[in-house]
Amino acid sequence: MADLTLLTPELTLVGTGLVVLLIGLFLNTNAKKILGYLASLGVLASLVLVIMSLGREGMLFNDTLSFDALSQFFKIIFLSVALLVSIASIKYTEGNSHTEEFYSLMIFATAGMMFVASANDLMVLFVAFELASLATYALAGFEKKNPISLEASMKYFMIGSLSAALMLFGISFIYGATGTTSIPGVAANIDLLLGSPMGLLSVVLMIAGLGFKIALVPFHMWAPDTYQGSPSVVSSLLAAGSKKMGFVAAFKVFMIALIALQAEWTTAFAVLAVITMTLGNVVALSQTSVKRMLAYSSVAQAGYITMAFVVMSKTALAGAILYALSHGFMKAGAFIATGAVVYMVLSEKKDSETPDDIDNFRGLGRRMPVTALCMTIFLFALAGIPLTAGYMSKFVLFASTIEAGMVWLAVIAILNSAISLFYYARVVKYMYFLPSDGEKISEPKPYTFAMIIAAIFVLAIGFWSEPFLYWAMEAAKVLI
Amino acid sequence: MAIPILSLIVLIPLLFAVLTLLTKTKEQARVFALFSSVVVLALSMFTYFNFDSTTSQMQFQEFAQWVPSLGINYQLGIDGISMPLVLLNAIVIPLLILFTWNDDKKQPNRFYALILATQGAVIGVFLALDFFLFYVFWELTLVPLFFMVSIWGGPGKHKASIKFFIYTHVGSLVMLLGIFGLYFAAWKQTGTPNMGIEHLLSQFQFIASGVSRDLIFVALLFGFLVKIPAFPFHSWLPDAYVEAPTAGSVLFVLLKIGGYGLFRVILPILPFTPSMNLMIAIMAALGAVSILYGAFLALAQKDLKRMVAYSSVSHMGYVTLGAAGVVSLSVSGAMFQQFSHGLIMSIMFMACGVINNATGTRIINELGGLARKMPKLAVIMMLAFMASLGLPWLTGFIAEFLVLTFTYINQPTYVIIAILAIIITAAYHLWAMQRTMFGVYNEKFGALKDISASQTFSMAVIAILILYFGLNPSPVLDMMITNSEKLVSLMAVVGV
Amino acid sequence: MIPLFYYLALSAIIFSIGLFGFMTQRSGIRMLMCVELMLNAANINLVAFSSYNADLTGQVFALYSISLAAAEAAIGFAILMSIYRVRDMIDLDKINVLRW
Amino acid sequence: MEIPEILFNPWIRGILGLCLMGAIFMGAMLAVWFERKLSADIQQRHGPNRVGPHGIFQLVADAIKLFTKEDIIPANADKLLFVFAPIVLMGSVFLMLVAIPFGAVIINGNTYPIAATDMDISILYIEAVSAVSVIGIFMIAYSSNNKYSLLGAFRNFARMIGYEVPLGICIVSVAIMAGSLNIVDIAQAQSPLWFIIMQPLGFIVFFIALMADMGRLPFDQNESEEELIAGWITEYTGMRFGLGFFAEYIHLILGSMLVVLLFLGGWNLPAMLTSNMLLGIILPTAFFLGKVAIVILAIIMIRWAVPRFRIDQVVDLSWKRLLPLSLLNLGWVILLALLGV
Amino acid sequence: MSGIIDVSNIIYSYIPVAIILVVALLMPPVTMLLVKQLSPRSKSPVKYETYEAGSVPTGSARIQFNVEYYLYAIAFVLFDIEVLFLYPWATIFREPSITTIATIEMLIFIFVVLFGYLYLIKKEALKWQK
Repeated sequence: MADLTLLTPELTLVGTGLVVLLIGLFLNTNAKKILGYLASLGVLASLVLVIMSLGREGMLFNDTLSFDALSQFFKIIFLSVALLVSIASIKYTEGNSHTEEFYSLMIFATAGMMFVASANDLMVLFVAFELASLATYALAGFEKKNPISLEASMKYFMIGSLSAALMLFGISFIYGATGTTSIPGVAANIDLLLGSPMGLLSVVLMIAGLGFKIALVPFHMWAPDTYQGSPSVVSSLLAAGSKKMGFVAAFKVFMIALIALQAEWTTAFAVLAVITMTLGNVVALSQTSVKRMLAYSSVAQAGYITMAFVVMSKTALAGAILYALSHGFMKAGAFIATGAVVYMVLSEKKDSETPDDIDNFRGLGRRMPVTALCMTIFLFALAGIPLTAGYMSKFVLFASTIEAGMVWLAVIAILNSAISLFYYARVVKYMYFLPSDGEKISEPKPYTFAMIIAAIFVLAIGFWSEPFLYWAMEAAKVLI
Repeated sequence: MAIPILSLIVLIPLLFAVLTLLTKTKEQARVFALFSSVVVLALSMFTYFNFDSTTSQMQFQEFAQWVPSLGINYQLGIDGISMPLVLLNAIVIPLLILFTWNDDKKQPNRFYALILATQGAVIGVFLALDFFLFYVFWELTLVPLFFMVSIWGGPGKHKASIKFFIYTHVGSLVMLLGIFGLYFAAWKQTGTPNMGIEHLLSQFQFIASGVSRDLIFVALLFGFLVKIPAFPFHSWLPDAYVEAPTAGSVLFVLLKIGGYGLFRVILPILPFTPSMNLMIAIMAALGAVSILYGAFLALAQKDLKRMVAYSSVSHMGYVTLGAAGVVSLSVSGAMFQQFSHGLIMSIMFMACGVINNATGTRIINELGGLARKMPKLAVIMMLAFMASLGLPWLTGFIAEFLVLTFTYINQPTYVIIAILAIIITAAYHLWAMQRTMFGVYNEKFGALKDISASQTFSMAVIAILILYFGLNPSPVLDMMITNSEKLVSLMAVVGV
Repeated sequence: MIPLFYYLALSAIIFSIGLFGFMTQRSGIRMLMCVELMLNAANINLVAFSSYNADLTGQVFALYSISLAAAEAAIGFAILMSIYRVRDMIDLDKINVLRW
Repeated sequence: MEIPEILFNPWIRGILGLCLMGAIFMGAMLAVWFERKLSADIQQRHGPNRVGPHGIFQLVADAIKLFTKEDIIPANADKLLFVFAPIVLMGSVFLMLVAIPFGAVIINGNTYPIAATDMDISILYIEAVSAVSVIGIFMIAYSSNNKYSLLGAFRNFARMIGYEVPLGICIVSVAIMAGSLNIVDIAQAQSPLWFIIMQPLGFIVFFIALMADMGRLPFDQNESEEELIAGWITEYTGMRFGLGFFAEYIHLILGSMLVVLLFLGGWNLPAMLTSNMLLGIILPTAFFLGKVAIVILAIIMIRWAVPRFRIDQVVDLSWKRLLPLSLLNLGWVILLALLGV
Repeated sequence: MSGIIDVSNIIYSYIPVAIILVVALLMPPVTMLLVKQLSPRSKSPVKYETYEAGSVPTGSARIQFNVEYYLYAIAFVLFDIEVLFLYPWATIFREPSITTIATIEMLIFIFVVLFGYLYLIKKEALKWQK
């Protein structure tokens, strides 16, 4: 009998989701605030359980789920993001009669991501991937009366389902050639795939399918629309959580299952990485919507992480994994901060069409000091200013590129990160150095709380990187 | 070491920068800033008096593990190269704060916080003995200066700040590439990661591939040359210096990290670069051209501050040239030029600021006869001008003399080019001096008030220091010579 | 026995039709239908491979993917319905408040 | 005793299937006549009594009439769909028939069903192809371009999806008890004890759901003659109408067979009665058909005894009553199975 | 019934299906062909009008669905697929080696489905008139 206790974090989380949904059915709208606390508590409990299980390894359910350093690391990312989002959403969902749906969908999405992290079988991977995706489609369109939110959700859904179809088609070929869907099994039988034209086909399909989720450049067009249109807390979950899920899936598919076909896919990833980071950064320069800017920045960041597929050294993977963690905190925090601003703008002007416009950030340093400070930290971290999480992970990732002798790639990445500083700094300038006519306002506490937690972690990873780096290295060992 | 004194010197300004940010009024902010800078001054003086200038070893070392798996440590230390520069910063910053004591700046808390942050970051660069830490502080200098220019700057502040940012950021990123290269080469060599500057520099010679040694060297050199700035990479400097507020310009002047990098990083690895002679020639040429080119441009300027900025380019050429002299005294001359230049230019920019505030213009042709209305300013400014053009008994003379004389041993051609520039330098200094301070008073300015007491005090202290170190350079020059001898001895190993 | 190639050809054709439709159609419902076609093409593949590999995994996978497709369709319809309620149409070309 | 090898040839079995199809045709005709007569009796009138004894050839006359009526395709109709729709409907109904056994011969412990084919998953197959008929009905309604038709089709659609789920769950309960999805195995499994006794609740739910599935009154919201003219089939005339009408009756017969097969013991008789080869074929089959006839009778009587539901009542009944009940039945069956029954 | 499937058997059992399918597909066209030969023909525009119980037809017949239908459709699609999972389970349920674990797993599954059902009821998604 397998050790089912390994599954407790997931079970706790799913249980919380069900309980939240159930309780929510019997509460009236005013009392639904408690659901937010309940959900946050459940996510926290699950997070604690994962942290407690660090170092334990095992397989479950006929080896379809594997619990190792990699999966635990990514679960920590997902749960941390979920925790931040669920705390911040306490304010966002206040007075909304659909609170229980929001929280349960969010929790199910997180559970899906966690199962992706643990998947050791393409079938489980796909199902969990879809679980997370489906929940996030609905979350993106959570504001049912808001055409922009619906549009975001629609685009996300269309592209997401296309990517699922591509992925499934690719998996079907992998299965057909190797006769198994188990990830190590595929790796063991890879000779069968190598000798057939299906090999290349499946690689292409998998890159496209996962590329949509990760928002690599030719497949990225949904991301800005979706991140801009969705509620900020949801964008935060999408950019910080869902995208990392794409990465962990890609790690599993390419680094473990299809490693023997690397000749086919490294070049593709190299090209994609370069295009992605360049386009993301360049387009982000001209955005006036902060959420859209963050979306493009997150496209660019995906490009950085993708470099790990090109370099494929242990350091690079550790860097990418650490980057995933840092980016989780930075992006989640930045979106939550934007969410706080949007919340503020909407509470002042009900019918504002563009509540996340950069003009609304004018003088934020005076109007919402905590939000502005945290946002500054996140933005600087995203830009890779030293002593933040973003710098540390960029450092490891870029350094590994040079270690592998791919100076050109490092040069491009570094130049890109130089460009990126501009659009981040612009927001900071608006917040601190441009005057505003608004008064100082009391900041929404749950948002602030979530932001502060994220900021603390962003700084902690930057200052005290050793343990995080160690975990990332451990996780990378699973892959290589 | 009981008290981590170097850490305190670095961290106090940074900490106070945050505290200052939180203050509400101008009074609080300036008191906080002054307090912090005075403490730093006291600590630096303490360090200085306990400093052993007869050895080139690192002193007051501090060490703590940071990210062991990457070989990154928290490592600080001070030697003859960094001591004068730390001292320069510690002395000028409190004076700068005094100088701006009565200014009506918007958002004073941020203003003073940025000054302190710059101070902490710059001193951090000087003291860091770990490349990671070094780079962290190096990048950190960028942020406050960027904001300084883009908030309190002149009409062209946005363009200037962005230009400054792009240039130096690209420069430092290229430098980062070099650091990475060095780091991994050394990692492969020794089998353990280590980011220590001394460690990496000592490993440089063991890198097998000559091409990658060259590449690493060029990448590092590029980063420093941009920051100095040397001739083809200098164009950010005039814009940034001119558009910055007075305090910002002074901070730029104190930003001696580029030149520092030459001595700390470039010279120790220079002998082991395969194309060493070419590199030396490049550095010397760039230095000489900077001197000449800066001087020519300064001559052509109508704006007083812009003229001073170009003269700064010209002066920094001596640093590059001196470093390329690879003789112990030329190198010390270059180091001393950094120190001296910091003092002289601080006064010059303060004076420009005062004049601009008083008259509302900096166009040389519109000014004139200021000495009559502002005698105190005129006296101090004249001293600075004289020092700047290299009058004997003042600091500028010693530096330029050492550089030119001793570089001549190895690089006669370039020195001759540089000497040509001396005449031009003298010409534009005297010309500007005469037009602004003497000549016919422009009546449209009406009755001008002379500089205030705090301004007089701070400018006067710096002027006295210029005089003092001009007469008696040994307090700083000795330790510089000790260190440059060590640097040059490395070259002797290879047989230069 | 029908050669495997026929199944693969069939699924490739269906997949291509779906992909083509997805690219060219602008009605939300039709795009959704095209995605379903693509998913089903993959299912054909899975089942065909499953029987040729003499292994049941593919069929089980197909079963899962069918149910996922259903869930996806459900969510898609829900979103389309909401859009219809707000904007009275589901033509994706005209839903373009967001753009760069 | 050996069975000739030739009987296992799939082509031969296909022909057997065609024969069964013919039989069902006849049955459907009979059923129409039966219904007319019975309804007339219930309403105390004569019903068809001119053509043949007791009007038994009335349907032949009707068929001749339908054949000679003009074929009208409305100008507004979608011509292609209009022509193809009945094919889909008929196809669905006929394909159901393939998997339904009329009886079985047991020789040497092996069961040989009297059916066109013997598949492992016949019950699943039947459910699947019967669902296609919804599409046929919807095509008919949509192609006619008539509001009444479309309304009827919508209602049909809402009703069908409502009853498909409880129907499926009841079938699952039966499958658990029989341990197979093969309808022959299921029928055989009821050898001593009919499933109606083990799961009466399941039977009730299944019966109601099946009636709804077949569109029999009180569930003929797709037709609702009084409100929607003839509902989905309003625009169909002559033989085109005849095909749709006929499909409904075939559906009725097949549905009744399903009830018998799944709950009422199928063709099973005590073994001694079927020891003789000939008897072993004829008796069970006759027994089976007799039970089917009774079920049909019941369904027809219900039609004339109960008024039609409103559409909201229909969906409420399925989603809020039958679905939980069917789940309850499933739980009951699981319990029984765990107890080893 | 579990285990590896013998494909050839499956194909044999579907040959009759194919035969009947062909017949079923052919029957309506053949019938209509017959009708064409037998039936009279007289054109008149009124005959080809849409029939709306005698009154003059108005407007397009392609009316929009009432939105309730979609809700039911969504619910149906989900529940029907859930039932799909019950079938394979039902067939192996009787195999003694896995009965307990299969029951537990399926009960969890049904519990989750029930949960969704409860949710639908509570949200009044299954109410015809809202």
